[in-house]
Amino acid sequence: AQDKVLLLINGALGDKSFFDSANKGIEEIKAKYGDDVETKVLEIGDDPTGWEPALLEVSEQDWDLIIGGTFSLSETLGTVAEQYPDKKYILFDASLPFEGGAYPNVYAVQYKQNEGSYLGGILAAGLLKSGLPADAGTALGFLGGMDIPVINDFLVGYIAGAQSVTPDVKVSVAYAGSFTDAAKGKELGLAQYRSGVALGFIAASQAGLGQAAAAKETGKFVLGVDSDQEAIFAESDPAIASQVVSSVLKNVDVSLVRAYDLYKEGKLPFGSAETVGLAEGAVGIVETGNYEKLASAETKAAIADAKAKIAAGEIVVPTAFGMDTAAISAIRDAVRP
Amino acid sequence: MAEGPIVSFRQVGKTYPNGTVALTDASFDIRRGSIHAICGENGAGKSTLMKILFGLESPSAGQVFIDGAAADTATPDFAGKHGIGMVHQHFSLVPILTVTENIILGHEPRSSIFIDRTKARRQVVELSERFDLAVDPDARTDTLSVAAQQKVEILKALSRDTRLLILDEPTAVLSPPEIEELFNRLRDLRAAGMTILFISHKLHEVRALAETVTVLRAGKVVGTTPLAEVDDAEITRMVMGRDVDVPRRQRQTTSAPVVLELAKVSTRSHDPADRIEDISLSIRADEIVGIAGVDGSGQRGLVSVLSGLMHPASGSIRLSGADMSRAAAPAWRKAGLAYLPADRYAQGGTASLSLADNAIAGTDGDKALQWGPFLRRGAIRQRVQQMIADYAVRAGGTGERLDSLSGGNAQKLIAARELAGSPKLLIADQPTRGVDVAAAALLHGRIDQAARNGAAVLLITADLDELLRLADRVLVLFNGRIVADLANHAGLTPAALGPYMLGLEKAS
Amino acid sequence: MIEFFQAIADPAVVATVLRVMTPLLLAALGVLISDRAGVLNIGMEGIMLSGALIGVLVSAATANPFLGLFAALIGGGMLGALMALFINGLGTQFIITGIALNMAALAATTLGLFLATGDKGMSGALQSGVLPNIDIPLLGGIPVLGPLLSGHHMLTYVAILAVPTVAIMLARTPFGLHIRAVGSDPKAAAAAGVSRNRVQFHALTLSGVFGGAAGAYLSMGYVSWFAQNMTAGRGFIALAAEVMGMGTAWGTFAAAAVLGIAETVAITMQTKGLPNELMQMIPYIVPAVMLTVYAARRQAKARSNS
Amino acid sequence: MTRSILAGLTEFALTALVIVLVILAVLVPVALSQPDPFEVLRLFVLGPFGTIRHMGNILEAATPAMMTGLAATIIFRAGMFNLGVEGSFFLGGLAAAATAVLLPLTGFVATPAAILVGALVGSLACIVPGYLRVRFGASEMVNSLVLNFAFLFAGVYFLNYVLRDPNAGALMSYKLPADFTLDRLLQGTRLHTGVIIAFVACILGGIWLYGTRSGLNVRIVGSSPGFASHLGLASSKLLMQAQVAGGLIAGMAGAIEVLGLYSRFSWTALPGLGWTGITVAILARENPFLVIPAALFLAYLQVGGDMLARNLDVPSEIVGLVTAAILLAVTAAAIFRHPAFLRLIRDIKGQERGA
Ligand SMILES: Nc1ncnc2c1ncn2[C@@H]1O[C@H](COP(=O)(O)OP(=O)(O)OP(=O)(O)O)[C@@H](O)[C@H]1O
Ligand SMILES: Nc1ncnc2c1ncn2[C@@H]1O[C@H](COP(=O)(O)OP(=O)(O)OP(=O)(O)O)[C@@H](O)[C@H]1O
Ligand SMILES: [Mg+2]
Ligand SMILES: [Mg+2]
Repeated sequence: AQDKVLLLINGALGDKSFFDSANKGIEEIKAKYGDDVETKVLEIGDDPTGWEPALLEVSEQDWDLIIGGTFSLSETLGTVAEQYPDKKYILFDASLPFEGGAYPNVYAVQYKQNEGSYLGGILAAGLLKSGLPADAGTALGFLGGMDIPVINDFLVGYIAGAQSVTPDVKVSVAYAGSFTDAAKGKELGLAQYRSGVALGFIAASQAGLGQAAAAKETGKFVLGVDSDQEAIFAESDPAIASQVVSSVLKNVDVSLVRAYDLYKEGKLPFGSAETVGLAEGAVGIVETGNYEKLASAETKAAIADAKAKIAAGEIVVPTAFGMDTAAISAIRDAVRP
Repeated sequence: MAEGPIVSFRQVGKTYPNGTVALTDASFDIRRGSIHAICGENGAGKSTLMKILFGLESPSAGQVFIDGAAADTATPDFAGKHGIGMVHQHFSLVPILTVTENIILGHEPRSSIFIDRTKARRQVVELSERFDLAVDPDARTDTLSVAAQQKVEILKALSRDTRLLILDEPTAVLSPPEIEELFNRLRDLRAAGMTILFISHKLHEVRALAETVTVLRAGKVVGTTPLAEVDDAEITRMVMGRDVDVPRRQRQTTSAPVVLELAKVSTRSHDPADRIEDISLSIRADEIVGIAGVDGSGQRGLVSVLSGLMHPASGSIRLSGADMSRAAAPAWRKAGLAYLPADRYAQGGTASLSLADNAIAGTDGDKALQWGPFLRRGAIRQRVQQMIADYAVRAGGTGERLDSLSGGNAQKLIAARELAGSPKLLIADQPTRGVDVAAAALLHGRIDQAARNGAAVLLITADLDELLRLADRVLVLFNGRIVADLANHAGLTPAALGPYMLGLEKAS
Repeated sequence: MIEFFQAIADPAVVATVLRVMTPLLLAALGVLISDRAGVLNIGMEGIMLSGALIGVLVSAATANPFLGLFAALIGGGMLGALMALFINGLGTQFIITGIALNMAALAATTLGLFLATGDKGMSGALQSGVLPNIDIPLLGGIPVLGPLLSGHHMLTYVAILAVPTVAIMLARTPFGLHIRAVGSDPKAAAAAGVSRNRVQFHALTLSGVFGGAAGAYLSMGYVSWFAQNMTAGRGFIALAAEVMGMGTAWGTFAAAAVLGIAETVAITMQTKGLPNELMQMIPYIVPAVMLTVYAARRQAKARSNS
Repeated sequence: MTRSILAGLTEFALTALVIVLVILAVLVPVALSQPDPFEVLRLFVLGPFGTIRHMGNILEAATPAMMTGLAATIIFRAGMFNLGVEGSFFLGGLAAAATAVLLPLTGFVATPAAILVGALVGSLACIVPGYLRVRFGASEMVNSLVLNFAFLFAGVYFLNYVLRDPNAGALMSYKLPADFTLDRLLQGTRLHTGVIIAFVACILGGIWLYGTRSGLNVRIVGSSPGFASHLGLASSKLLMQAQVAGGLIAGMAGAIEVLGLYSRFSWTALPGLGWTGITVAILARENPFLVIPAALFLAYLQVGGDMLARNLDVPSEIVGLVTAAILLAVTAAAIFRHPAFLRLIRDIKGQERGA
C-alpha cells in the first residue's frame, strides 16, 4: 500500500540550510520510491504556541509517518506522540528521553555537526598556513546567528579542529543576534576582517551570507555552513562564490532518506535515538570547487586522516551540548585574538 | 456688471451629513460696497451660510449668484476666483508659521521652485501699510496677541485681490478699544470700495458699523432691512422671536466679611498674559468684582494664582483668612473655589466623555455619589438629570458625549457642576462667550445667585455689558497692574473704561 | 582624548558609521517629511522591506541596477501614496495604517520572493544588481580627509545630500510651507486653500520614496540579495531617529549619526569579546537616553523661564 | 451604561460584518485558485468551530490577547501611547520562568508567586517609559518602542547566563517544575486557568474604568489634561497608576502564557503578543468589555488561517494579509462614520431611551 509521509517545518522553507535540507530529503524519498509514497511538506511557522495544535491536527489525519525537527519542537512532538500510539514519528536534530520504553512510536536522529565543523576547523587553520594570500590576515573568524547550543556546537568543533593544526590559533567570535539581518552580518564580518581575520565561519543563515558579501568586498574568505554555499552564488554572484572556501555540511536529507529506507525494511529503531555523523555521511565538508583549488595537499591529508579517526572513535570532538555558558565563554576567551 | 447686488442667495439650504439642518430656503441680496450685518442666535446658520459663500461647504439646495451669475460652489479656487476673503469665527492661522508665511499660504510668490521670500515680505509690508494694519511680518504667529492675530487674519483675507470680505464674529475676542480700531479700518475698507459681511451677536456693534442687517433664525431668513428703519427692540424680536427680559443685579453695599484677599501679589513670567504686578484686592462675600482689560493684560496670571496652577513670586493670598499663597489646585478646590474657565473644552470639561462623567468630575469623596471607590450609577444619573433640568441644558441623555452638545449647552452643564454646593469663591472667566442670549441670561442669574449665597465672585469678561450688569466693582488691568478700581455706579459706561484699558489713564 | 580622535578619524570606522547610518538616515528623512505633514509614517519598516525586494527583482529582470533602484523608489512612493489614500480617503488611523502595512509587507514580500524564486528565504538564485560606490576624484586625493570622504556607496552620498535638500525644501519651497502648515494646523491650512489630503498624499508619497531608497540600499548596496525580513527593525529605529531629531532635517542627521556610532561601537565591542546581548542593547539604549536627556533639558529650561 | 453597551455591541456586530466582507475579498481569489474553493471558505469560516479542540485553540490564543488588550486599553485611556506592553509581556514571561526555575517553592503558593513576580518585573517595561514621560516629558511612544528591544536583549542575556539548561539543544531555560504550571481545564485542549483570569481581568478592568472614581479620574486625565489640572486631579500620579496597572497586567499576561502553555522558557525574540494587544485595544475601541470579543475574534481568525495553511495548499502568509486588511477595514472611518451607520446606532440608542 501507499505510504503517506508528512514533513513539518517549524519555521520557513528557503533558509538555504537546515529546513531546505530536510525538504530535499523528502524530495529524494519521493524520487526514490515514486508512487509507493505520498509526501507533503507543511510549514507550521516559528511561533511555538501554534505547534501543538498543528501536531495534534495532523496526527488525526491519515499520515503514516510524521517527521519534525529541532530541539524546540521535541517536547511537543513527544507529548503528541504519546497521545497517538498508532502513528509513527521521526524527530530529527533532537532527542527524547526514551528510557524505560517511553515513546515507542518515535525515532530520533541527531547530528554531530561538531564533527563536520572540526573538519572545517582543520581546513581553515590549514588555509591560514598556506593557500590564502599572505596578506589576508592572521586569525580565523566565527559568526553565529545566536549564542545558542546548536550554533555553539559548530563553534567548539571548529575551534578544536583548528587547534589540531595550529594549537595557538586565534578565533574572533561574534553573534549577529538574528538569522536574517544580512546587513548586520556584513558589518560584523567587516569588523572581523578589519581586525585581522582572514577567513570566517558563518553559522548564521542569511545573516551569515552578509559576511560573504563582506568577504567579496575585502577579498577575504568565508567557510559556509549547512549546504554548499559556494553553489548558491556560483551563478548569481561568482565574485562571492570565489570567496567561499568550502562549506560545513549538515545533511539532514541524507539522514531522512536513510531513516525511510530503514523504515521500509522494517528496521528503523523506533523508541530510540541515533546520533549520525561523519560515518553516516550526515555531516561533512564540501570537497569540490574552491576546496580543490585552495587547500594544500597537507591539509587535505589532515582532513582525510581526521575523518578516519573520528569514524573510528579515535578522535572525540568536543560538543557544546551540555556545556554551561561559563565553559563556552572560557573556550571563546582562550582563542580571542 | 458693476450694477446689481454683488451676491444673491436664492433658496439656499444646507443639511449636514449628520442630519443637522442648518439652513432652509435662505434668500437675500448683498449690495455692492456696503457693510452688511448678519445676526442671529447661536446655531442660526450664520457661519454655515458664510462657509457656503466662501466655498468651504456646498449647499444642499438653492444657488448662490455672484455678480448676477450662478456660481459653482465649493470648488477649491472658488474664493480666489471671486475675490472673497474670510476671517473665520475660530482663528485659522497656523501657529508655527510667521506672519508672512501665514498671509502668503496657498498663493506663494515664487522664483523658480522656491518661495520668493523678499517679494512675499514686501507684499505683506505693502498690504499692512495700505490697510493701516500694523504687524511684524517676521513674528511667529503664536507669539502674537489675539488682536494682532486678528489683524493678520484680516490681512490674509485681503491679500488676494479681495472685493468681498467676510468677518465671522470678529469682535468676540477683542477689547472695546480694539473693536473701535477694527471698525475704523473696516470703514476705510468700505470707503475704498470693499463689500463687507459682518457677523455679530452684539447689536450696538451692528448699529455702529453696518447699513443693512439680515436676521437668521433657525436656518431661515427672518428678514433683511436697512438698519435705519428698525429699532433695537425690533431687531431683538427678529433674532429671538420673543422679548428677552434681562435680569439686573441688585447692587447692595454690604458689610459681609472679606473672603478673598490679595496683598501685593506678583508673578514672574515671560508671557504678559501670565504676569501680574503688585496686585492687591479684596472681595467680600456677596460681592462681584469685575475685571476689565485688553485680552492678555494679566488676566490669565491672576486666574492661575487664584486656582493654584501658579504660585506668586511675592505677596500673599488669603482665602477666608487661611494663607493660600503656596496652595496647589486641589487645596483651592477643597477650600471652596469654583471656576468657570474661558476655554470650555480644554479646561472646563472633556469632550469625549459623557455628560454624567463631566458633571460629576472633581466630586471625589462625595458620599452621595460614591460607595467606597465605586460610583453610584443611579444616584449620579439622578443628580445629573437634576442639573440638566435646573440649567435648562438641551441634551439627549446623561450618557451623551459632551461634544454632542452645542457650545452654550456645554457651558451650562459646566456651570451647573461648578456652582453645585455653595462655593466660597467663584471665578467666572468669560462665562457667556459665544453663548446665546437666553443662556447668557440664565448664567447671569446663577452667578448672581451664587453671590447672594455668600460667594465672593471674580468676573473676568471682555463683554462690557455683562461686566456692568453684574459687577459691584470694576478693576481695570493693564500690563499686569490694576490701573483703576471703580465702583459700578449708574454713570459708569464702557466709554469711561476705555482710557484705562488702553493705559491712557490711571486711577485708584 | 587624542586616541579617541584617532580612532574616530580611522577611515574604516568612518566608513562603518556611514554604512550603518545610511539606511537609517534615508528612512528617517522620509519619516521626517511625513511627520512634518502631520502623518507619522509608521509603515516605514514595511516600505523599506518592499523597496528592498522590488529593487532586487527589477534589477534582476532588467540586468540594470539603476532600473532596480528606480523601481524601488516608485514602489516605495506608491506604498506611501496607498497609505495616504487609506488615511485620508477611508479615514483609517495613521498608526493602524502603518501597523497594517508593516504586517502586510512582511507577508507580501515573502510571498513575492516565493513566487519569483520558489524560495521564501533569500533571493540568492537571482542575479540582481548592485549600486556602485563612488570615488570622488578631487576629494579622494586629499591626504587624511580624502579616504574619509571618498569611495562610499552612491546612496550614502544621496542620503547626506538629502539632508540640506530636505531642510531647504521644508523651509523655502511652497510644498515645504504647505507641509508645515498642514502638519501644524490642517484646519487653518484648509482655510487658506491648502488641502490637507493633497499635501499629505504628496508627503507620504515622498516619504515612501525615501523608504524605497533605504530598502534598496540594504538589498543592492549592503548585500546583493533580498532576504526575508532583512530590514530587521531599521524602520522603527528610523522613527526613533526622527523623533530624536526634533523635527528638523539636520537634527535627524545628527540623530542618525549618533545611532550609527552607537551601532558601530556595539559591533566593535563585540569582536572584543563582550557579551553580544548586552552590546545589542546599545543602539536601543542610546536613543532612549538621548531623548530623555533632551526632554529633561527642555523642561528645565521651560521652568527657569517661568 | 446598558444603553452604551448595547449600542457598542451593535457597532461590534456590524464591525464583524465588515470583517466578513473583507475576508471574503481577500480569500475569494485565493479560493478560486484552489481545486475546491468552497472548502477554503468553509475551513476558514467554520473550521475553527468544528471541534472542541479548535474552539479550545481560539480560547488559548485569545487569553494573552485579552490580557495585553486590556493592558493597552488602560494605558491608552490614560492618554499615553506607551507601547511597553510588548516588553512587559516578554519580561513577565521571563520573570515567571525565572521564579519557577530559581525559587524552591512548592504547592499552591508556587504558581501565584511566579505570576506575581512576572507581573512586577514585567511592569517595568511600561513603567520606565511612562515615568520618563511624566517626569521629563520624553516621548513615551518612541522610548517604549526602543526600550522593548533593550529589555529583550537584557532578558536574553539573563536567559543565556542564568536560566539556560546546558543540556537542552536550544537556548532554553530549565524545565519549569510542575507545581508552577497552570491547571488545564478541558481534556484534549491546552485550555488553562489563565483564560478565566483573562476574562475576569477584562470585566474587572471595565468595572474599574467605568465604575470607580479612580477609573473616571484616569479617563479624565487621559482625555483632557487641561481639565484634569483644572479639577486639581493629581495627574502625574494617575498617569503613573495607569502605566503601572497596564504594565502589571501585561507582565501577568506573559507569566500566564509561559506557565500555561510552555514547559520551558525559550523566547529569544519579542513574542509579538503585546502588538496583538494593541491591535485588540484599537478594535475594541479602548473599552475593556469589548476587549473580550475583539481578542476572541482575532484568535478565531488566527485559528482559521492556521487551518487553511495546514490542510490546503494555501501559503500561511495569507493570514498576515487578511489580518492587515481587517485592521484597515475595521478602523476605516469611511465605513463606521458613514451617515447610514451612525443613524442606525442612533436609532438603537433612541429606542432604548424611549423604552
Ligand atoms: N463638526 C460637527 N460635526 C457634527 N456635529 C456638529 C458639529 N458641529 C456642531 N455639531 C452639532 O451641532 C449642534 C450645535 O452645535 P453648535 O456648537 O454649533 O451650536 P450652537 O448653535 O452654536 O449652540 P450654542 O449657542 O449653544 O453655542 C450640536 O448638537 C453639535 O453636536
Ligand atoms: N460641520 C457640521 N456638521 C454638522 N452640523 C453642523 C456643522 N457645522 C454646523 N453645524 C450645525 O449647523 C447649525 C448652524 O451652525 P452655524 O455654525 O452656521 O451657526 P452660527 O449661526 O454660526 O452659530 P454661532 O453663533 O454659534 O456661530 C448648528 O445647529 C450647528 O450645530
Ligand atoms: Mg458661527
Ligand atoms: Mg456656537
